Parts: sequence; structure tokens; C-alpha cells
Amino acid sequence: MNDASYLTAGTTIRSWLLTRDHKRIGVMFFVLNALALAIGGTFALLMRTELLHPRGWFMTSMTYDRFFTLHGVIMVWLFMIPSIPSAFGNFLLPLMIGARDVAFPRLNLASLYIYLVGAVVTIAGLVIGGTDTGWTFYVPYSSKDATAVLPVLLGVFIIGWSTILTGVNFIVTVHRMRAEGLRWMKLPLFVWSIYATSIIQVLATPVLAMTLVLLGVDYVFDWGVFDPVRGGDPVLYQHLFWFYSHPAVYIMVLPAMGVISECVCTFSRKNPLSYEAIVWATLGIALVGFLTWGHHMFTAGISVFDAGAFGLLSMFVAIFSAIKVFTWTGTLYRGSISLKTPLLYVFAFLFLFVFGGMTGVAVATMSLDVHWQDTYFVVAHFHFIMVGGTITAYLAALHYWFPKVTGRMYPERLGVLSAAGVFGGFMLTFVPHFLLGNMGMPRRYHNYPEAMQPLHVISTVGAFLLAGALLVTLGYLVWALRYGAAAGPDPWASASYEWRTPSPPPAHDFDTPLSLERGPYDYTGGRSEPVAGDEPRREPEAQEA
Amino acid sequence: MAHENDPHDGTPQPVATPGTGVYVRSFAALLVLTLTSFTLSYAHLGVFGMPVALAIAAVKVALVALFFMRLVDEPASHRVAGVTAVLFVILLASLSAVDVLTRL
Amino acid sequence: MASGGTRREAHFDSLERQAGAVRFGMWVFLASEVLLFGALFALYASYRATWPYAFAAGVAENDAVLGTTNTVLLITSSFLVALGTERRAHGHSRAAARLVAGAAAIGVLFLVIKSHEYLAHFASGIFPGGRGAHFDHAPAGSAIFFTLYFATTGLHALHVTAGIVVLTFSAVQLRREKLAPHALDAVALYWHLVDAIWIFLWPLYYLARG
Amino acid sequence: MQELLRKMLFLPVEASGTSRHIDRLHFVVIGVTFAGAFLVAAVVLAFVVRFRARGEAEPTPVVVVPRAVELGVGGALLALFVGFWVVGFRQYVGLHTPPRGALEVYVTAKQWMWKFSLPDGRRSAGVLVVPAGRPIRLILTSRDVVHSFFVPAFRIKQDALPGRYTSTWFDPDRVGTYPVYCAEYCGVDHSRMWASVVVLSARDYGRWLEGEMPEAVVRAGATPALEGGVVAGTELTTMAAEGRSAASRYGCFSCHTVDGQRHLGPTWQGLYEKTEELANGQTIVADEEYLTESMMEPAAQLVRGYQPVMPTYRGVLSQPDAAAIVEFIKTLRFDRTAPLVTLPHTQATSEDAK
Ligand code: HEA
Ligand code: HEA
Ligand code: HEC
Ligand code: CUA
Ligand SMILES: [Cu+2]
Repeated sequence: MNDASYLTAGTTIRSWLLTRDHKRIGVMFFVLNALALAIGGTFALLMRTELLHPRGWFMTSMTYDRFFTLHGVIMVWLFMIPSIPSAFGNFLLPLMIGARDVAFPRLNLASLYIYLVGAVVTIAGLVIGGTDTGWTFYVPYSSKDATAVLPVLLGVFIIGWSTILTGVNFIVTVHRMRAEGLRWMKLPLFVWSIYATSIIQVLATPVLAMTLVLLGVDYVFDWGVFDPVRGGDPVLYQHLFWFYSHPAVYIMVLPAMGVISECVCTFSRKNPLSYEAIVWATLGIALVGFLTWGHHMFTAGISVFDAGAFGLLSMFVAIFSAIKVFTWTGTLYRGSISLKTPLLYVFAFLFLFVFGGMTGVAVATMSLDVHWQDTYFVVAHFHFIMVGGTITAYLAALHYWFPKVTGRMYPERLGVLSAAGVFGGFMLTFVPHFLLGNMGMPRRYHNYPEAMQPLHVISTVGAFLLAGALLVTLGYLVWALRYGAAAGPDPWASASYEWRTPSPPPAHDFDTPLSLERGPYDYTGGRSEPVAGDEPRREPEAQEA
Repeated sequence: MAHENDPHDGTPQPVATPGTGVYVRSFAALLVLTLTSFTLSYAHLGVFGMPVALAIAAVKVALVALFFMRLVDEPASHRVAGVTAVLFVILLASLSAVDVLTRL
Repeated sequence: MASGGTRREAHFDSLERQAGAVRFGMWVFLASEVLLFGALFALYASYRATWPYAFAAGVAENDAVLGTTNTVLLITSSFLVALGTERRAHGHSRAAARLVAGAAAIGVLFLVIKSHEYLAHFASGIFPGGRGAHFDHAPAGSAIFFTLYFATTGLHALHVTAGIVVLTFSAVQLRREKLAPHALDAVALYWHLVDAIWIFLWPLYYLARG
Repeated sequence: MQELLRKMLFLPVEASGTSRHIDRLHFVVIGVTFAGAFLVAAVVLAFVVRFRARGEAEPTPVVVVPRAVELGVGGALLALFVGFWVVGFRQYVGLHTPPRGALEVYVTAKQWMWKFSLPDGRRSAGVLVVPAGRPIRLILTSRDVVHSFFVPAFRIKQDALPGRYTSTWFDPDRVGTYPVYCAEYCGVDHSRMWASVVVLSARDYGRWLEGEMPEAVVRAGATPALEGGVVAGTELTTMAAEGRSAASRYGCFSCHTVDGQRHLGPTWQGLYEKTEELANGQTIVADEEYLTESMMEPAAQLVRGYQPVMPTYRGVLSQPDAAAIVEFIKTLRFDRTAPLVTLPHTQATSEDAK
């Protein structure tokens, strides 16, 4: 049964649960991630509702503290870090390099289950233990805390190993599984971004793992590794935590950037303005991103000298992102632009990411951060990047590859409509946060001065709008699974490799070896001029129809 | 279904190896360096004690990596993996220790 | 991930490619392991900068002779494994099995000495977390030194234990001629790394008295 | 101009010399942010209009930007960002270099209050009184977890760490009362760990030193306590604040909350003068006597629905501490719908300004 799509290559539950097919693993990752997003989002909405009143009105401070911890932990580790790499990356990576699978398929399945176990432990710990430390687990609060941080530490630790294994797998896959003759500089840019992300995952996550273990040991056996009474230093905990967590923010944005690169090129039918610039900027972010962690600690009591070094290095890493933004923008030049939903999300991304990124530069400007540190300005900064940037790219990816994954089209009109809703809701939610931060509203505050109430109310209204638009999206995508029009192998007339196999792809990805004659961004010919090697693969699809 | 086009399946081919000599020589060098380091630790080198000990350790680890782990004749990607990891540990340790050292 | 016989899996074009992928995968994984210990090295650097005197005194408290013995043991063990991979590459599985088993045995010896050291510490009132009679008179910062000492050598000992398990398993498989060279290579790489990490721990915790 | 921008960005009033410098940089950086974002948006828009697809799957030319342009743009932007850094770093160094002759104030943070002590032995909790026109250096530490001393009006913030002293300073030059927030998450009442800085004119400050109570101080001090009298009197801590700190010292908060939440033990919120149902079926009004007895002999009158796990504090809790705790519990009797506190926010009371 060579022609069966990966979806029909076995329909028992067992055939899914024990699959080693990267596509099925990707789909399962996607479902779990979306679930995490929904849970994390629900807690965000509860928080926003509570913040309608300056002193709250339906929870105690203790509950509120638990909720932002739940929200942060779930969004970061259960949703955002695995979202694009483990779901879309898994599905697309082999397709984009002409491989039959990732290098270690069994390990890949193991990553999925490790993630699942970690996620369950984390959520159970958050809910039952009532962890209230925030997602940063700062000592000594976290090691003295009467509530249980332990299960959460364990859960995040477990998820960390899932991330590391996925990273190892992807790095080896990109190095060793590329189709014969596929050179590095011919790889689709999404592959580069996943590759760079994997490097960070492999090198940063173990430091988090170790830090959490030390914290756990502190908590259980009272070893006091960071206890000032015994000569320890709580600030060192922060160093270790941010050595992981700053690179981790690039884990969250690099894959999104890969999505943007793909969508920009496909929907403007253009080669990237500078392929190499994007590649080097991607690697630059991954590597230099390791040297800026101290910018989270400008007011934490680190030395002025160290702070200065981190401030300067932060400026360097920002350049790479800027270069990418300029390259994407320039790619549109002389293209043939079709305003499909994914491209609209790309535009939203560009606008919001520049804002989010530039406010990153602003908070990296040391004297300014003294005012902003731990206020809603920072909350706004990172939601602009993580929601305005990454979630927007995630939605772009979802629409862009939906036909490839499911073989069906989503309804375009509704897509455009909810993209507008997402953008509007987003602005309404998070622009007020900048202003609140300027006013001096600290984060993780359940009670706040009354003067700040109007902005909070606006933000809450926006959050519900945003949630509504996301629900509509979810609704029509589910609808389209069944009723969407059949997509065909390449509905966007894209040149990228993954579109050169039927939609949905067969279980073994490629029936004939991937032809490399046409590059992934070669739009000099248009579609009418079929590329050699494209034809035979269209046939099975035709028979099916 | 997989094996039809690979005649070598299941029959590992002899691989080019560096030969026992390299291993023996590295081993000897490691022992000598260990002894040197041990002896020097009693030599009251003062502030230089630590750097010297670490330098010797670095040489030893290089020997292990290059010859025991065969980095000498492995693809560049393997070397990059090893070197990057060590580099990042150094960066992590130095940028956090610098903080402690330069606090007022 | 290192296990698996000599069979080629469906998604690889050739066995060489598969062997190469496993070996590279192991290297990437080891890079990750290095960073795991990296966190502890960073703590050592920073805390030593804070408490130079206590750290020097703490190192003096450790038995340099035992530490050095352990260093020699691990290097020897590593050497045996390297020889083993060499033998296996030439198809001499049984000779390789003996070498690998020897390496595992030395690993056990290492652990025996290590536990002896721990027990000696407990006996003289040194426990992790700054507990024990020793700390009544020790200089400030000693608690941190020994906590780090126990954490780091403990984590290393865990790695040694894991290494012994896979080495033993490999030796058995080799004896049955059921272990592919690339699988043994991966195990060997891991064991060399455990050795390499100890090569750094040793000066930090046993030699740097001044 | 500066004033207009400040209002547009919702920044609080600038009440120190440093804050004005910092704001100037702020405006430049935010200006560039806006310029960058709208520039990108404008270019995208222009390209979309100009290069809209005219047909299906049109071929397009290969356009590659010359390396020199790339490097030029990147370099220019880097120069701009490094420029931000240079100015920002200098200001940051400034924030860590108090001028000679600054008035030193020791700040102690603990869950969930700020205590101040001056070199002359004067102590206060919740209110810091300083003279305008004189630099003030704060030396901070914490008794428990990490807190952060944040005064928006001065644009300063510094974490207070257990086991260490950190410092920051400000040069207040505008008379008024300015809120202080705790900006590092520190537990349940993190969001109520507030205080005020009262900046007095030199003359008023002199009067205050003599023992008078200028109106601004009275107002700040009499601001109805953030829950439980955290913002207390000026010269000495009130008994309730003392009680709160005693309760925290003795670990009462590991079982009791002050926000209405049931924990191992009953909440203290609204406890005073409440009619309590006991395990033996009787009821009792929680007056001073009952509260004291509950501490000394908890098992004697078990509250219904709780385990007898509370240890006795007889011999542990000193008489003054016990009394202070009772006093503290009495302050927790507030009405939840009334505003907890009217914070003198951005509007520094204008009549105070010279
Ligand atoms: C995906 C996540 C993500 C990304 C990509 C970034 C990107 C950046 N971040 Fe952000 N950050 C977070 C997530 C992220 N951050 C989170 C979660 C926190 C809070 C953590 C916590 O405390 O809980 C945080 C906090 C944070 C702080 C600490 C603030 C504080 O706590 O006080 C700092 C300080 O320097 C910072 C800086 C930066 C910088 C310099 C970048 C740069 O990489 C940005 C680079 C991008 C650009 C520069 C945009 C492109 C620019 C242009 C196109 C130029 C425009 C044109 C002209 C000017 C002409 N971030
Ligand atoms: C990926 C990261 C991520 C995302 C997406 C979000 C999304 C949102 N976040 Fe948050 N947030 C964080 C990461 C994130 N956040 C972190 C790390 C913190 C810091 C925590 C801490 O301090 O420790 C934080 C803190 C934080 C705060 C500050 C709390 C405080 O300091 O007191 C607030 C306040 O408004 C907030 C609000 C929101 C809102 C309204 C959204 C909205 O965008 C959410 C909208 C989403 C939904 C409502 C879900 C609907 C989705 C579905 C129904 C499924 C649809 C599925 C498909 C389409 C496939 N977040
Ligand atoms: C180990 C948990 C624990 C600690 C610590 C603790 N308590 Fe309690 N407390 C309880 C429990 C359980 C009850 C309810 C049962 C009872 O009445 O004994 C209670 C009841 C009380 C009551 C009566 C409350 C009522 O609703 O009638 C007071 C007053 C009180 N505690 C004060 C204190 C003070 C003051 C401290 C610290 C100095 C303290 N507690 C420490 C567990 C604790
Ligand atoms: Cu104290 Cu937050
Ligand atoms: Cu960062």
C-alpha cells in the first residue's frame, strides 16, 4: 500500500499510539500543544477577569498567584517551547529535506510520551500543590514556600528531557538525513530555524534541568545551595535560570521566524531578499543569544560591570532580528503578492514583532529597565513577541500547512475575518500593558492602585475578543477537517520541497526521491512550467480523487 | 521491507581504526600528566596552582577527546559539537563568576 | 539510543549512514551532558570567587591520594574501552567483551573508593547542607563547598553507575557477538565523557588547596 | 514638550533630578520604536499595493540585496543600539554611584512591609520622610525572600536580598508623597507591600525633625493602613505592624491567612469579634481574651472543622508580642467593598509643590 496517505496507513488507535511516523507524531504533538494553549489561555482569561477590579473580586490573592504561575508555566513549557518545533517541525522537517523520517523515530515517539508524562505531572503539581512562585521559581521564596513546587519542578524537568531528545534528533536529522545532493545552502529556511532552535534546546535545557534539580534538592533535603545563611547566593540561581531562559525565548521565536520566511516567499512568489542573511542571522541569534541572560537581572543586585556587559551583548543579538525583518520586508519587493490568511498573519507578525523586539531593546537599555523591570511594561514586551509574534506565526503556519497536513482547505473568508479579530483583540489587550508599566504597575499584582483600573478594563475586554477570535479559528478548522475542499498537492503553487508530495503525504513521505532541480525559492518559472520529477508524484493523488 | 538494496546489512565491514599504538601512547601521556598535576599540587604555586591544574586537565581532556573519542579523524560536525559545549560552559561560568568578583 | 543491533532501519539509505547518525547523535547528546555539569562548574566558579578561603580549606579536607587513585582508575578504564572499540572494529567481539568487562569492573572499583570517601566524610561530621559537627568550626562558606562537592561528585557517580550498567550490558552482548561496532562506539563515547568530566572535577575538588 | 510626552506615555510625575534624564532617553528610544514599527508597516503596505498578484502563479525575477547594503543597514542599526547602550549604561552607572554626603537610610524588607531606619536611630515602617534637595542613599536588605524597592516617581528600583546589602539612591527635588511598591514577587501579599516616600521642603523637614508633624506626613501616616497597618505611623511602628511582623516571625502565616482564605487554620480576616463555632458545639465571641488564649492554649477551644494541629505558644510568644498580634488581628476587620487604600498616585498633592 504505497499510495495510502499517512492518515489512512492504519486507522486503529494503536497504530497512532505506537507509530514511528514523524507526521503522526507531529500531529499528536499538535493536539497536545493546542490543548495546553487552551488551558493556559483559560487561566489568562480568569486572571484578566479578576483584574477588572483594583482589589479583585472573585479570588483571593493566593488563588491569583497560583493562576499566573499556572498560566506562565503552561504557556512556556507545555505550549510555546514544543509548539512549532515539535508539532510543525516534526511534520515538516523530513519532508523539507527529502528524508523518509527523522534520524531516530523511536526516540521521537519517546519524546512525545516523555512530554505527555511531564505535562501531566506539571499540571497535577500546579493544581494540587498550588504552586505560586511564578514561572521563574526564584529562590529563596520557592525553596521556603509552604506549597509544593516539587511536582512542578519534576514535571518541567521531565519535559526538559523531551525537548533535549527532540533537539538531538533534529540536529542529527538535518546533518545526516538530507536527500542526496541537498546542500546546506539549498535547505528551506524553516529547516534552518528548526536546526538553530535544536542547538539551543540541546545546550540550554540541561542547565535548567540541573538548576531545577538543585532547587528540588534544596526543597526536599534542605541542602541550601542558594541559602544565604549558609553562604549561598540567591542571585546565582537567577544566573543559572536565565542562562536557560533567555535562550529559551529564542526557542520560542526562531521557529516562528522560520514560518514567516516560508510564508513570505510562498505568498509573494519570491526568493528571499537574502537567503544567506537569514541563515546567518538565525545562527547568530542562536549563539549570541546565549550571552545576554543577565539583562533580566539589571535590578537584581548584579555588579555594574557584569550588567554593562550583558546590556551591550543584548544590543548585538537584536541586530540579527532586525536584519531578518528587513529581509522579509524586502522580499515582497517585485513579488506577486496574494493576500491569503497566512500572509495577513505574517504582516501582523512583522508589525507586532518589531514593536515587541524594539521594546526588548528598550528594556535592554539599562537605565530604562530600572523603571520597567518587573512591571507590566515587561509583560507587554514579551506578550508582544510571544503572542503578537509567535502565536501569530503559529496561526500562519496552521493555515499555511493545513492543506498539506489534512489534504483539505480552510475557509478563506473566515480566515481573514478571524485574523482581523486576533489582531484587534491583541492590540486592545496588550497596548494598555505598556502604559500600565510606565505608570509603575508591578507584575504579579493582585491589588493595584485605582488610577490604573481603566487600562486594566480595556485589556480585559481585548483578551476576550482575542479568545473569541481564536475560538472561531478553532471552530472553522475543525469544520474544514471534514468539509473543506480537497487541496491537491500544492494549493499555493509553492516551490518549497514539502509541497512536492501528495497532500496528505504518503506514509513514507516520498514515493520517488525528491528532485532538487528546482530550488525551494525558485519562482522564476511560475507553475505552468512543471518541474521534472513533479509529475509522477501527482498521479496517485489523481487516482484517489 | 527495507533491506533489499543493501548488501552489507548485518555484516559489519572492518573499519579503518587508528591502531592500538595511539591508544597506548595517549594512555601513557594521561598517566604522566596525572602524576605531574598531583605532584605540582604540593608545590605551593599560590595563585597559579589552580590555573596550572586546570591547564593540565584541559590537555588531558583534549587527549581523551582527540584520541580515545577519535575526534582527530571525525567529521567537523562532531568537533563543533564538542567544542561548542565546552565553550558555553566556560561562558556560563565566567559571566556569572565575573558578577560575583566585580560586585562592590 | 545506542542499542540496536546491526540491522539497518528503513529510513536510512545505508548502514554507514546509520552508524554515522548514531555516532553524531551521541556527540550531540554528550554536548548536552557537558552543559548539565556546566551548571555545577559555574556554581563552583562563582562560589569559589565568594569564599576562596573556605574552598581551599575544603579541598584540603579531601583525600588527594584517593582522588588521584580514582583518576588513574577512570583513565585506565577509559583506555580499556577504547581498546575494546578497536578490537570490535576488527571483528574480535570476544576480545572486546573482555576489555569492556574489565572497564566496568574498574568503574565499580571507582565507586567503592568514592563511597569510602563519603563514609569518611560522614564520620568526620561532614554532611551535605552544612550539617554535621565539622561545620561548627569551619570557615564561612564551607557548607557551600561541601554541598557542591556532594552534588557534583554525586551526579558524576550516578553517571558512572549508568556507565557501568551499559558497559556490562555491552560486554554481554559482545560476548554473544550481538553488538554492532557503532553501538559499542556510542557506549564508549559516553564512558569517555564520564572520564573527561572527572578529569576536571579532580583538580577542582582534590588539588586546588591554595 | 517633555511634560507632554510624559503624560502621553502615562509616566508618573518626575520627582527627582535623575528621573528627568532617564525620561529623556526613554522618549528617544520609544520614538525610535514607533518609527521603526511604522516604517516597516508603511513599506509593507506600499509593496502590497504595488506588487499585488495580477494573475495565477506569476513568475517573478530573482532579487538579491547586495551584501554591502545588508552590512550597511545592520551596521547603522548596531551603531544606534550601541548608542542607546552608551547613554543607558552611563545613567545606570550613575544610579549606582551616590554622591558624597547623601543621607543614608537603611531599608529592611520583609514579608510584607518596608522598614526604614536612619543613622540617628529614627525608625519607621511604611513611610520614609526625606528632605527635598538632598540626595538619599538607600541601603537595602531583606529578612526573608527577595523583594524589590520600586519608586516610579524617581524611576528607581532595587532588589532587596536576604544576606546581602544592595544600594541605590535618588535626589528628590519635588515636594510630595510618592508610592513605593514591592516589585519582586514575594508571596501572598506581594501586591500590598506598599509604602510611601514623603518629600518635605527643607523647612518642613526641619520641623519634622523637631518632632512636629507636617500635614503631609500625617496624611501619609494616617492613610488607612494597607491591610493590617503596614503603612503605619512615622516615628515608631504601630503596635499592629509590630504584631504583623511578630506573626510572620513566629510562622503563624504558614497556617493562617489574612485574606479570607481558609488554610490549615482559620483565616484571621474578620476574625475579631466574630462569633466562632467550636468543635464542642458551643459558640464564642472572638475577643482579645479568646484570641490570646487561642495562642497559648489552642487545644482548649478548638474551632469547628479544624484539626488540633496548632502548637501552643505559651512560653514562646512574649506577652508584648502576643498583644501586638491581637492588635494586628483587630485591624483585619475591614469591609471588603470599601477601597483599601487611596494611594497618592501620580498626582503628587499639588498644594505641596512649593
Ligand atoms: C519569544 C520571546 C522573546 C523574544 C524573542 C525576546 C527578545 C528580546 N528581549 Fe525579551 N523577554 C521575553 C521574551 C522574549 N524576548 C520574556 C518572556 C521576558 C520576561 C521574562 C520574565 O521575567 O518573566 C523578557 C524580558 C526581557 C528583558 C528583561 C526585562 C525585565 O525583566 O526587566 C529584556 C532586557 O533586556 C529583554 C530584552 C530582549 C531583547 C533585546 C530582545 C531581542 O532579541 C529583540 C530583537 C528584535 C528586534 C530588535 C526587532 C526588530 C527590529 C527592527 C526591525 C528595527 C526597527 C527599525 C528601526 C529602528 C529603524 N527581554
Ligand atoms: C506563550 C506564552 C504566553 C501566551 C500565549 C500568553 C497569552 C496571554 N497572556 Fe500571558 N504570560 C506569559 C506567557 C504567555 N501569555 C508568561 C510567561 C507570563 C509570566 C507569568 C509569571 O509572572 O510567572 C504571563 C503573564 C501574564 C499576565 C501578567 C500576570 C501578572 O503579572 O500578574 C497577564 C495579564 O494580563 C497575561 C495575560 C495573557 C492573555 C490575556 C493572553 C491571551 O493571549 C491568551 C489568549 C488565548 C486563549 C484565550 C486560548 C484560546 C485558545 C483556544 C481555545 C485553543 C485554540 C486552538 C487553536 C486555534 C489551535 N499573561
Ligand atoms: C501548625 C499550624 C498552626 C500554626 C503554626 C499556628 N496556628 Fe493558630 N490555629 C491552627 C489551627 C488548625 C486552628 C484551629 C483549631 C484551634 O482552634 O485550635 C488555629 C486557631 C487559631 C486561633 C483561633 C482562631 C479562630 O478562628 O477562633 C488563633 C487566634 C490562632 N490560631 C493564632 C495563632 C498565632 C498567633 C500563631 C503564631 C504565633 C498561630 N496561630 C500559629 C493552626 C496553626
Ligand atoms: Cu515584597 Cu513583593
Ligand atoms: Cu532575555
